[in-house]
Amino acid sequence: MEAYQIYSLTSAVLFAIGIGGVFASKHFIKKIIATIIMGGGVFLAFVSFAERDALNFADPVPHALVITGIVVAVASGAFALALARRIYQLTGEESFNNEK
Amino acid sequence: MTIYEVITVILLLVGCFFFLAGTLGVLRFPDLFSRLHALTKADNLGLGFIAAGMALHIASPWAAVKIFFIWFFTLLASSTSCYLIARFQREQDQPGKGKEDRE
Amino acid sequence: MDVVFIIVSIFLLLNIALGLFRIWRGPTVADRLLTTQLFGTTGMAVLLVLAGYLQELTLLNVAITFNVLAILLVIGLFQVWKTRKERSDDNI
Amino acid sequence: MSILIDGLLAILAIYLALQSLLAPRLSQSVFLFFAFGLALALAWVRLGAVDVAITEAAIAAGFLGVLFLDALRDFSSTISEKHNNTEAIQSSASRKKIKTFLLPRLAFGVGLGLFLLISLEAIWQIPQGGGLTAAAESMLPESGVEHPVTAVLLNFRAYDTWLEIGVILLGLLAIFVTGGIKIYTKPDVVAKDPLLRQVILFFTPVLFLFGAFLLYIGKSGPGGAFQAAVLWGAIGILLHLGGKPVFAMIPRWVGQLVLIMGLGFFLLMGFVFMSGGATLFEYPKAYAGTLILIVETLAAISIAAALTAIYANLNQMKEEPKENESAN
Repeated sequence: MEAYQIYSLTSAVLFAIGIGGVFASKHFIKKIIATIIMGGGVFLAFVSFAERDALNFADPVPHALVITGIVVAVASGAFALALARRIYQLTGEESFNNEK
Repeated sequence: MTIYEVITVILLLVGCFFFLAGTLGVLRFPDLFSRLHALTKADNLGLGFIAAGMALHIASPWAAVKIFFIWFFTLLASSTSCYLIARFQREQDQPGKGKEDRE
Repeated sequence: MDVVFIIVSIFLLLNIALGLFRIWRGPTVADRLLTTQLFGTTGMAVLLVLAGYLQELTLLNVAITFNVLAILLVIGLFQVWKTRKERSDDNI
Repeated sequence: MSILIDGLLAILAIYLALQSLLAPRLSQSVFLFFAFGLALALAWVRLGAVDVAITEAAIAAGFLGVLFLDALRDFSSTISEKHNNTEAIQSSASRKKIKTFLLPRLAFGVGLGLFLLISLEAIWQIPQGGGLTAAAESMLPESGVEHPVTAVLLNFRAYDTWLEIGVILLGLLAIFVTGGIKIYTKPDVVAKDPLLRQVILFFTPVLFLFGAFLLYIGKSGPGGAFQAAVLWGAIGILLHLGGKPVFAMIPRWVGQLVLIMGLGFFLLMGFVFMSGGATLFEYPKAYAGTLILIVETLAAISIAAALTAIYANLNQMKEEPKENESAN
């Protein structure tokens, strides 16, 4: 078993954990963390395939895409945090309470 | 195996010993302050030994400077956070007793 | 020689895994913080060992980045406690 | 033998991700999330993606970490999830309600398991395409830099990087809109502590120098604009926390100029060369290296300013409703 295979399997598991967390966890911050974990899974898949396709060096295009992706994840994560905190300030809610 | 490699291996093993000591301390010590003690002293010493071993192994002056700075910054950050954690805990413990086991 | 590096890095990773117990058990918030400190230091050591093992000096830059930014977390933490204390809500 | 490291690292990453979502308390899950970032960075080191590892280190250990810590100030400490559940169970006195409570949960679990299986299968079966390594390698001499990732980021796929700066700015604007544009007041919590003040004083030049080093080394090795930007942004955050809010001290138009500088110069340069007959973001080969360095520097300053502004804005958020209440 190659190293990249381990990591690509891990990436699928991480993505599943993230998607489960987005749906199952209630608190805003946990939902945000879950989306970031999901993103981490996707990036791991990209980088592991870059390692598979390596010649003299690992495939640079996925690496560049992943760096860009991390930046976008940061921007969206920061925005999500701002939204969550704003909702908490205005309503005192820490999660979506649809049941009530 | 040259003499340098032997020294590297010895330094790495000593470092590992201190890391193990630190982790055991964190797991087994009874209260927070002794755990802090175990962590911030033993682990940083272990990191120092490992850093010395790796600097010897890599054997490039520029890398050695970098490794020294890694160790130095870790010392700074961990001592600062140790101070903060200890002070936080002390301030919390002062007003009333029996707060330690709050879950 | 390589075997030594691999064993050492596995040992250090196992150390991190052991430290997770403390995050789980607590009992106080401070214990959990302290364990993240453990992760940081041990992770640094793993990075150093890997740098020697792979002969990849750029890994040292990764370690320095971690290190330099650790201070940001420390100060952020301090602010959290201060605000919490002002609100007399001492349980993070 | 070294496969053991990978296996252990993978298990650690999965475990940390799982625990950070299952942990009963907010602080726990945030700290476990930092540890997850560390594990991911180590995984990237193992996969040979040092650039990504530096970026992850800068993000997980630095920026996102500090944002999450800052968010911890707002939310109440004991996470209410467990609490809510027990309440829900208690309140649903009849069995029927519990059943309706369990059924979606079961369906969710099964669905998630299926999804996991499908994605594992899909990942396992991805065909070996060969990737773009050969193409990148053959074009590398024309890009003006020696490091392939930097070449892709700033030359071959420069529009990605350009839009990346745009996305950060967009995030900043969205945060402005969410929280209202504020004048940055002086937070003096950290500044009062003498030790922390010294630490800030010591680390500010270190951060600047190391950021500049990463920016310059990006030409020939792992490093580059974004990593440098996070480090420089950390300077802004430290100054902000140390009672010297950068954006409050400079004139407003200067701040705005700094924010759009990277985006603007990038685009301007693209258009200038386009008027000379090149495609968008195609540099003349002779100056490509220098131009890339200039673009990177300006982009790094812009991103750093944007990150500082994001943090400063989020850091102020708590204070606003109090003023509203007193005004009412």
